[in-house]
Amino acid sequence: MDLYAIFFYFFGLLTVASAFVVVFARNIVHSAFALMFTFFGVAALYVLLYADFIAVTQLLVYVGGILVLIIFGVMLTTKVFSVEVKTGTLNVLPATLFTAIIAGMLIFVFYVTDWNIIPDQEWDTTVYGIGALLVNDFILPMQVAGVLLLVAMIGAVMMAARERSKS
Amino acid sequence: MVETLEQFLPHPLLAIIMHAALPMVIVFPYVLFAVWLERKVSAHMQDRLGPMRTGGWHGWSQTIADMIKMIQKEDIVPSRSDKFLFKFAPFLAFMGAYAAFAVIPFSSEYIGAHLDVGAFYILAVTSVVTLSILMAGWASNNKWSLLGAMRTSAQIVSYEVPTVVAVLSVIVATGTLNLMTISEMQTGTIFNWLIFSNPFLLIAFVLYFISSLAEVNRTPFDLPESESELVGGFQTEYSGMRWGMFMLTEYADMLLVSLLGSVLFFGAWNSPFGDFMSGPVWGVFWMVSKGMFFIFVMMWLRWTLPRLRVDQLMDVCWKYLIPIAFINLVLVALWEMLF
Amino acid sequence: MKNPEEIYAILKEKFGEEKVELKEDAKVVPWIVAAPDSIKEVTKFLRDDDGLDFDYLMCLSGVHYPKDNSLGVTYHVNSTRKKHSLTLKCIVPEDNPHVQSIESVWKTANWHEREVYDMVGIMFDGHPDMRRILCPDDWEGHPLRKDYKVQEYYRGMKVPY
Amino acid sequence: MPELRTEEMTINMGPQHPSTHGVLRVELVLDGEIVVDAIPHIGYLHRCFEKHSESMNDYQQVIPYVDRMDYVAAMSNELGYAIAVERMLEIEVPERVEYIRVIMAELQRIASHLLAIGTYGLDIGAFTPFLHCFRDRERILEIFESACGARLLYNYIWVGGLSHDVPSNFKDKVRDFINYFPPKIKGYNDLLTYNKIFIDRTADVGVLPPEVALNYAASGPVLRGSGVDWDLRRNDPYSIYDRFEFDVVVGKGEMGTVGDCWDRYIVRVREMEQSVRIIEQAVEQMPDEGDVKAAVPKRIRPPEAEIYARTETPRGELGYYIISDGSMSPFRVKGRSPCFVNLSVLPAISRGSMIADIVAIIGSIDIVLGEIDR
Repeated sequence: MDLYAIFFYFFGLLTVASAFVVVFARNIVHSAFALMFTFFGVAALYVLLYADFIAVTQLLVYVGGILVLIIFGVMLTTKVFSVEVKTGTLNVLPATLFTAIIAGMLIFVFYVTDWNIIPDQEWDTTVYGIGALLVNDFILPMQVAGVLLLVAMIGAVMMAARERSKS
Repeated sequence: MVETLEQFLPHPLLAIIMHAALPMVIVFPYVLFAVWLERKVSAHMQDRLGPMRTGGWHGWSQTIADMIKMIQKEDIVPSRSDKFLFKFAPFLAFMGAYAAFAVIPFSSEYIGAHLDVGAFYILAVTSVVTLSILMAGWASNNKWSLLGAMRTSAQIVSYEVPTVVAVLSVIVATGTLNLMTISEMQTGTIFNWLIFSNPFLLIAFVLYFISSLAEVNRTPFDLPESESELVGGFQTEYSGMRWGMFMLTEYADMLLVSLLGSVLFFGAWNSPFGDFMSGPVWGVFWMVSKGMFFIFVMMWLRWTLPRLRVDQLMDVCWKYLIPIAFINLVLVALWEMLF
Repeated sequence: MKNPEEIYAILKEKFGEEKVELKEDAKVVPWIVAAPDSIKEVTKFLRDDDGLDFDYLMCLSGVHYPKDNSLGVTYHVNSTRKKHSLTLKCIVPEDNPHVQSIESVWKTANWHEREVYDMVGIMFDGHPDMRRILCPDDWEGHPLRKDYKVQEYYRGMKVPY
Repeated sequence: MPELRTEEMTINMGPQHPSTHGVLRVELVLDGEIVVDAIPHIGYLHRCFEKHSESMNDYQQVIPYVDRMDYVAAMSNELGYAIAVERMLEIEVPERVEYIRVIMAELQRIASHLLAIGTYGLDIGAFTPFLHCFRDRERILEIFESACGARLLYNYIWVGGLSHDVPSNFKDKVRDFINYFPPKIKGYNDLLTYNKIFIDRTADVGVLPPEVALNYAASGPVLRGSGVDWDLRRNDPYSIYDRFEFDVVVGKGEMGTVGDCWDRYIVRVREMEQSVRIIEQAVEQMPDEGDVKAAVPKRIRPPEAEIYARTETPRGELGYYIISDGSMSPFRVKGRSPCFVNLSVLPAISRGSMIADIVAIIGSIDIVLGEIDR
């Protein structure tokens, strides 16, 4: 087993195990922190796929942004000042059905897909390619996404500002 | 450099671990030195002498003694805390800080990972420190700690924006995210350094320095700890070596932003005298001295300025730094296009 | 600038002799004794009257007089503009110590009255927050009474060390 | 849009908190970082000063207890008590004693204000001014030490005089100090007072309007910071303060509103300058020779009387209400402590500010818990 395989299995295991913790932890703060390891594992898997830019973006967006937001949300909405932030199990039957359907679809896709093993080669960095594509071929979607985020941000500011002026 | 190591070591994995551990050789002694220096700098600014006894000359081994003391201390975990997260947070914090050193080019011959997205990577991976602080604050089960943790996250998340935009100005000017390439571009005399190549990069540096102060929670932005208000912020309940880990993280973070600043603006490992005193070993020297200089400036500021209030802190970021940073980014780009 | 006798003349005219009384034989400075159930009116008048203009309550102290079996509250008031000061007293019996609160006249009386309640045990009627201030809330007795005996145990701890 | 539901949070500041200047506990009700209510709880340092005094066999014996009220301005406490008892006894103290007392009291005022502005800087987050203040306070403590051997609790000013005479080089030492000190005040101003961040943190924070200040009977720098021109040294002169020329410093709202934290702070800084002026005059006028004890009987037995005597300590009006029943031990000694009264203003001026402002407000009131709890 070469180093690549060791790293792959290590990070794969980390991702899956922490994903299990996310789902099964009784304490939602624990879930949130376990999610961080899932994101890490995924980022590492991206690295192993020579997708360094995506990996770093994964870290920046999910760990630095979304996860902090989630933890903030968890801390601000529930009773913050006790460690017992417990979650119960709800809607067992619909959830099982839903998960089963998704799992079935995934397994189906695995079997149907024609997997090609690309011969090992020296991979070039992806940054320049992504950059060029973003500002040439996909300039419109990128701009639209930017405008969308701007609108969302202004909306958030408006909500916060209204809250303040009332008090 | 990994290849060189592989020749001497029985297994390639060992070589990789060795390679990854090399920045420790700089970070650990640096932290010991920096804590001592902080004491001395503060002492001399305050008409005192600081540590004078331990080890003889100007108390040089004071921090070593303190470290030994801290390791021996009883490991106190509050009974109502979340034990696992409480114990894990300091290590996660240091992991986050240390992981960022992977892409710092310490000399022309040594860089942990020759990553093409180096600058981007540093910004991404330091966000782990935010998480660990949130973790520590929440797990302590102490209201002051949680307030401190909340403040920290709000502060770091906000100040990430001007930091990123200031770094982006350099990226726009150099056209690469690879820190090694950026360093190599500044080889030659002092005038090849990026800070002198473009007047707007000078502004970018000032922005970078201010917002990085906030990123590493130093005065005047040390609200997360703010001893006089929040007792100790997120680290109130910590003691012994776990507290020491946070201390280590803080100083490692300081070194990190200082090194990044010198890579992006001050010629990285390049000697200011052109070819004189340059080379791989001198490179480490120049890199560390530039970093130490900025750390000294940080200490200087810390012992001079009072602390901002939390709303003023946000004002500084959102009303001043971010607009200036964005306008500056456009100006940097314009300058690069025109000249 | 008015001396206590002049102030007393004004007060006597306003409230009558049964409400206020002048002690002229006192050493150093004479004082005025007011009835406990009218102290609020008296102090309000002292504060609002243009000629008196007492805007500053310097001190409010509780005293135990074991000889007469009575408790007293002493008010030292001062006028920063008219530059005169006055000592005012309320005497209440030990077994029914109730005095009107003057918290609404001078806010500073709030803590002073709590302290007097804590130390001497005078109840102030109309006080918004009549709690002990220096001793713990569940302390027994009022320490500045002359016949005060320290309690043996406080929450299982021996008190007289 | 549905209403965002927020909860108020109660948090205990103290009794072990670095910025409550002792064992004060403030119960804060917070809405986020905004303070909805601040309720001070005191009494953690209650040492039964008044009860102790009543059980003393002699009026002189109360003085060490008086020292321990405001333990950073012990001289001023002693002076107030001595004056109160002397007025009851109707005795005059020698000229030289009066000068020494004034010099001591004013040096003590400088020392106390140095501590106040130093720790205030510390509260705001500036560490360096604190140690600079301590460096200069040290010089005053040295003078005290040379006079009475103690550095903090002096037991120096006695009823009818002083415990013993000052050393022969006392005048030179005081002169040295008043030459050394004024340039240092400029240093503090450069480092802290006019620092932009410091001004931002203190101006318009914890505004105490003059009417409210008077209604709460605030005194000292807290009252003067609100722009009320009231200083007992001038308005109700005791000792020999009517002989000296000095200005009463009041807050003018230079950086924000009248009565904000910055005003209370600057009053202390400028008062130090005035104290230096008083000391200068007192050293020049002070007679070199003379007795340091009045003709006081060995056992003091005042007539059956009562007195309320007040003096201006660094923190404000310190009043002693002493009742004598004609015996050797005091019948009742009440200390009207300035901090006790000044602190009661806290809830009124801290509503609507932020946590960091609470620290700034408590610091600007400059409390000493030893005096609040007695």
